Amino acid sequence: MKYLGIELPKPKVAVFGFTGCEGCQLQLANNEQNLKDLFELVEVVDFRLISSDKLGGYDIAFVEGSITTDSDVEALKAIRAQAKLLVATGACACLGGVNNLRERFPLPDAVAEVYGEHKIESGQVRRVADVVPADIELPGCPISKLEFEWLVRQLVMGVEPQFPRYPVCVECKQRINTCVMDMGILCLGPITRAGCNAVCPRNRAGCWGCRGPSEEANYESLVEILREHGFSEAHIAERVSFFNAFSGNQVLPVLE
Amino acid sequence: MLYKTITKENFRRMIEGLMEDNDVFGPKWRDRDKNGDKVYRFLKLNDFDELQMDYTRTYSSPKNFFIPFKETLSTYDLAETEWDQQIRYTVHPRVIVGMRACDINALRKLDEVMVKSAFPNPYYFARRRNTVIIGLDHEPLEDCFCRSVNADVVFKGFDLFLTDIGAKYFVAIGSDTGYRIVDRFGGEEVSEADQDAFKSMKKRIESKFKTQVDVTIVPELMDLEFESEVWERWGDKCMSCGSCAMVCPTCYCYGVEEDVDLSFTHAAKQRFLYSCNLIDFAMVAGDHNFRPEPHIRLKYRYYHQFRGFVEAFNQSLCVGCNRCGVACLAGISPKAVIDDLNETEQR
Amino acid sequence: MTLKIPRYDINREPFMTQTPDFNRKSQLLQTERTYKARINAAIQLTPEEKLFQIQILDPKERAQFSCLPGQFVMVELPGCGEIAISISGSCSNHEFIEICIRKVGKVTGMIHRLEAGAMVGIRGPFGTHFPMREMNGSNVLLIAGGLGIVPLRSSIYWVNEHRPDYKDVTILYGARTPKLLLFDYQYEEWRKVFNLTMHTIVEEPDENWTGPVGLITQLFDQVPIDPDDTFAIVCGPPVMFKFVCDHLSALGLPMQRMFVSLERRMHCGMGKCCRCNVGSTFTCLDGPVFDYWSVMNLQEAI
Amino acid sequence: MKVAVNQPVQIEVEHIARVEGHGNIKIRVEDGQLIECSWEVVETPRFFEKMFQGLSIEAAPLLAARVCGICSISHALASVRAIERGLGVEIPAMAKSVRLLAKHAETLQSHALHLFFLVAPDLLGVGSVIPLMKTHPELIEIATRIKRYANEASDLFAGRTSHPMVFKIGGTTQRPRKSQLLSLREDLAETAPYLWDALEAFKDINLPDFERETEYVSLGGNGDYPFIGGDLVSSDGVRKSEDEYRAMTNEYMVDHSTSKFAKLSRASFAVGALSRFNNNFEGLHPIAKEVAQELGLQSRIDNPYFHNLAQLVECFHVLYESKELIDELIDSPDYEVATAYEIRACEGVSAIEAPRGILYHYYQINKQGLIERADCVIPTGQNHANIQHDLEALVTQMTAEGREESEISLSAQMLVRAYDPCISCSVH
Repeated sequence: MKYLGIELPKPKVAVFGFTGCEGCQLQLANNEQNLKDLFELVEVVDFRLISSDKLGGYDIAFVEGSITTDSDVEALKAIRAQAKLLVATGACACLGGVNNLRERFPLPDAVAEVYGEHKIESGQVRRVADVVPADIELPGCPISKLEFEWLVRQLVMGVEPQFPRYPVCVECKQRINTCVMDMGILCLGPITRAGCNAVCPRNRAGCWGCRGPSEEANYESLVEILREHGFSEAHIAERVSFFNAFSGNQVLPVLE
Repeated sequence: MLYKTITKENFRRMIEGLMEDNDVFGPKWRDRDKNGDKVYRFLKLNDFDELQMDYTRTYSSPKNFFIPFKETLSTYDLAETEWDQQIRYTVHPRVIVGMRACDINALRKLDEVMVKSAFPNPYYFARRRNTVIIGLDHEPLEDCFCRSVNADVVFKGFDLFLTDIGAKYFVAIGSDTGYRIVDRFGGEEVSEADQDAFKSMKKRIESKFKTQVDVTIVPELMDLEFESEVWERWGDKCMSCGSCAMVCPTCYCYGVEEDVDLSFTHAAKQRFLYSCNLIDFAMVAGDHNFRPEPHIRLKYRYYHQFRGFVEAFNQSLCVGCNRCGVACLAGISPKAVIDDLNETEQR
Repeated sequence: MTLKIPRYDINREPFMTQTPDFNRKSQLLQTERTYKARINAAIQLTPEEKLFQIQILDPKERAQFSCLPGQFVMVELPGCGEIAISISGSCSNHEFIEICIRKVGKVTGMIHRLEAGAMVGIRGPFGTHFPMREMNGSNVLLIAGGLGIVPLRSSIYWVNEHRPDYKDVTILYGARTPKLLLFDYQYEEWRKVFNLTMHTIVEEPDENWTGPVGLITQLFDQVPIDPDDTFAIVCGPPVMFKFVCDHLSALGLPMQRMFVSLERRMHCGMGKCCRCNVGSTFTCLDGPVFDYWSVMNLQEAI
Repeated sequence: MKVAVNQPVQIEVEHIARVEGHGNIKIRVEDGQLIECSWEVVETPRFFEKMFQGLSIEAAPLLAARVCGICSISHALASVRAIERGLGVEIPAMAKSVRLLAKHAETLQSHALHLFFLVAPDLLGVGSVIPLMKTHPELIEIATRIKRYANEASDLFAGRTSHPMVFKIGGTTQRPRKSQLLSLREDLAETAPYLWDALEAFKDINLPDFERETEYVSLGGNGDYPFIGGDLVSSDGVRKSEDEYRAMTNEYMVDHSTSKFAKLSRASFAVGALSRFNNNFEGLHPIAKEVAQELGLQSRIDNPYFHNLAQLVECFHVLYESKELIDELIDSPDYEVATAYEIRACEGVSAIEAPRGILYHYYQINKQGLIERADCVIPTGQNHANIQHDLEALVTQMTAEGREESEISLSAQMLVRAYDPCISCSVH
């Protein structure tokens, strides 16, 4: 395809799912009215959720889910070796996501809780980047289809994608929402990366931080504010731990 | 200025009459906050009874009717090497009822930038010319400080401006359109009693201001206290979330972005309101950031509001509505910051 | 009883149908209308810098376009973005515009992929210019560091085209390495045909470099400066022009006779987006060319 | 096509495509004898039941949604409703309507995804929907329109298409605005004809001729077609209350699966569209009944491939019932969207008809409002045993008919797909 005289290559794309709900992969197949254009732009060579065809030889790999088992690790390494560009797709791949809630307990306890004596292979919950380098992290739980399409355009144009650096509040205010904190609802909007169009606060639910932290997020200030609003330590801890979006900072409480 | 009065029944007929053929917007209540108080927003009216003439303030200003948060500047049909550019300035007439003096003054400040200075903005101009503004006086709220920045009274920039004098509204007429509207819907001549009622209402409003912000030497302080620890103190609280600028009736900083559709046959250039508090506001290609720290960005926001705009137009950009103070979770309000600045200077 | 408010259609105003002329800043006009321009030549200067000769397609628009040294244009690739780029060629050339683009971000990267024959959109010119006419009858010092030669080049053309108006004209140009000295193929012409004095200096010489090594201020030893009858134009990174201007100041050159070109992020070029705003100053309207005194008074200029 | 000789058959499908999650099929036939036939579930578990522990009830529906990307609305509803039943909260009528509308939107979008994107390629002999965009644009147009409406309805009633955030304990976070409902109703009216076109497209398809009588489990209708709560019934005559769900599922572990299996009156049972259809035929919307007739479906069908057609019938049911619900909502003066509740120690169960069948969430809640114990029984988990038994019967039948290996493989895969399995969800 040619764009204003610039030849655009048609990259080969593969989609892989690891430990997760496949909701992000579903988003890729969503927004059907644009699928035709999407498939003109990229050649899908491996996408098990919607296709039996496995052609291999891909340039870009979208990887969804957390990495939990040894076989996951091996498979991911093989994907990394093949892909010129690896996109960690969604909160599970980028952050560990809700899977990380399991890490509060020893693995054998989790196995025993669900399967009793039965033997089950599993391991530590890892982000994609914990195992292999990820070139791009496409955030969200689930990812936004519009953002995915935007990303594809950037990749086809060969441009390094610039995700919003600012927090959700900007988009929330642009939609003229009433601040949910004023309605007594805990919200992580001020420290979470924008790009979701503030879909949760728009629906009068607080932000849970699924897109990870905004750049240079001011944790100290938010924690102070949340306490002043009367939210308990446990409540704050649960919220910031939910998607494992803010691990590694020294300020936020963490769910025990 | 011409003045008339209109009875409340006729006012109802007026709004209902305008709703027949035009889009009419006004304050409606949208949510309740945790104290049970109503939260208002300017929304399209489907029914006169939705209009809340006794509203306190809207959470966000009506600025977005004139500068939308996102606006398409132009669209393109792309061919392999060529393109065709389309630009549209079409705005359908609409009426906004219930704008406060501060919000109308805010528009007048925006007029200075968008209409009267270099490169008038046709998008804004088209919106401004096609919007009928029916303003409404009110008793100041606890934190209104419009009086301190001379934005509590308004003489221009509206079509009609109403003051509640009991059974009637006292109406200042600011335009030919405004005149026609009042005339059509039963405007009456002002009587002696109406005048008295109007004067006492104005006095009453004047006496109710509780918040004052001393901005006398703030333009100078912005330079003198440029390195002051005041900025760091407030900057440490600031979450650089841009809420203040979004709800502000005058903040107009923006960014431009272009994007193509998936078929690479259509493109659009869009403008979206930005905030000088956001981390990459002053970032240039190659990721150099002229304003890397929150307190520096916060300072420049005040610098523009209380110094830069004063230099350029002899008035501050701030109209004293304190929406930014309400929206800021960290409690950064112009009152708090400027008081701090004044006190620091005295020490 | 109803009242339908008539629509006020600004499109029908006469000024909306005229060919956009960005020099007439006070006219309401189609501020987003771009001149469609074809790339006549795309010349790779260095791996990072490319010089584009572009021609506005519509003859009427082309005739309308007039600029002065130091001004900039907004260059657009529809669907990709728009960037502010200073004019680098001769302002008396009404056939084509020369712009030099360094590959740093999304838009510049894409524009670098354009070949001769491709098109870009142009709005402008915008901004203030170097006061070339005020310098008539004086010595002129043109000082550039690195990419600063790009806006300066249009002043060099101007001086040549109005050579009798000026006394001694000296170019001082420094870059990090010899390879990064832009337009080196023109230096001979500038010296011999344009009758200018030119000195170059690099920080990191290569094996072929025979000229001086060091920072640009070192070149001042080779140039006699008459502080009472000299104007200076200084283009380069802030740290460089600060050094140079302070040096010239020390020599007695008044700050109001030194001109610098500031670089800021710009989204509109028209004093609206505030991205280049510092207090009451807009780099796009009040600049990019400022005298050094104004820069000194600008919080955060450097 | 019949082949006289008994050729050995060896089929190994690793990670069967066009289903949600990871599952393998292994079939080995030698000398006409079925040596091996297994449906393996190899999805990596996430241990959701453990993840719930220690979370607040406020967080539970949000976590529950993450069990599954496709039927997240069902999971969130099951979760929030289980908590509400435990706490004894009665939600306002408005919230009930909004939830059912969200539920219907999910059913429609999930069924449309399955029928057009996952099943249609089999029927048209291609590997995926991608080539169909060129060869059968009209089919894609139908799918696109139906899914677009379903997505928009999800956005309005659930907040978004996956992982809803509007279902809060006591009701919903907000009521849809009248203008939104009006525009959705218009959208629905424009979408309906496309659904009828879909009926035309599926009317004449040939599904494999295979029957195996089994037990069908679903929510029990009392003259209606229930999706949210009610008694649990089976076609073998079992009837139990929601609270007795364990007696209805009897989960057990098998070796080659990370998902649990389930059984009731016999070795296996089926849940999903076909079970609902078989058990609650009388409760279908009149238009859906009409459609069933046009497809030649009666109230009891034992061909598992007919899950697909039952889904199509359900698309009509949910679309037309949605229309009525939207009409009611538009005229409803009701603004109450949520009931206040008090936290106390309790246990709660909820059964929901997810697109793929009956889904149970159970929670034990302590007096601080934290989850102590959770249990989720997923429809696909209940279907696994039935899929296994169907596969065995299918392969035996096809071997006896002397079918070729490729044919058996495709039929086996189509059989698994007919159940529209949500494998990662069944493992959770």
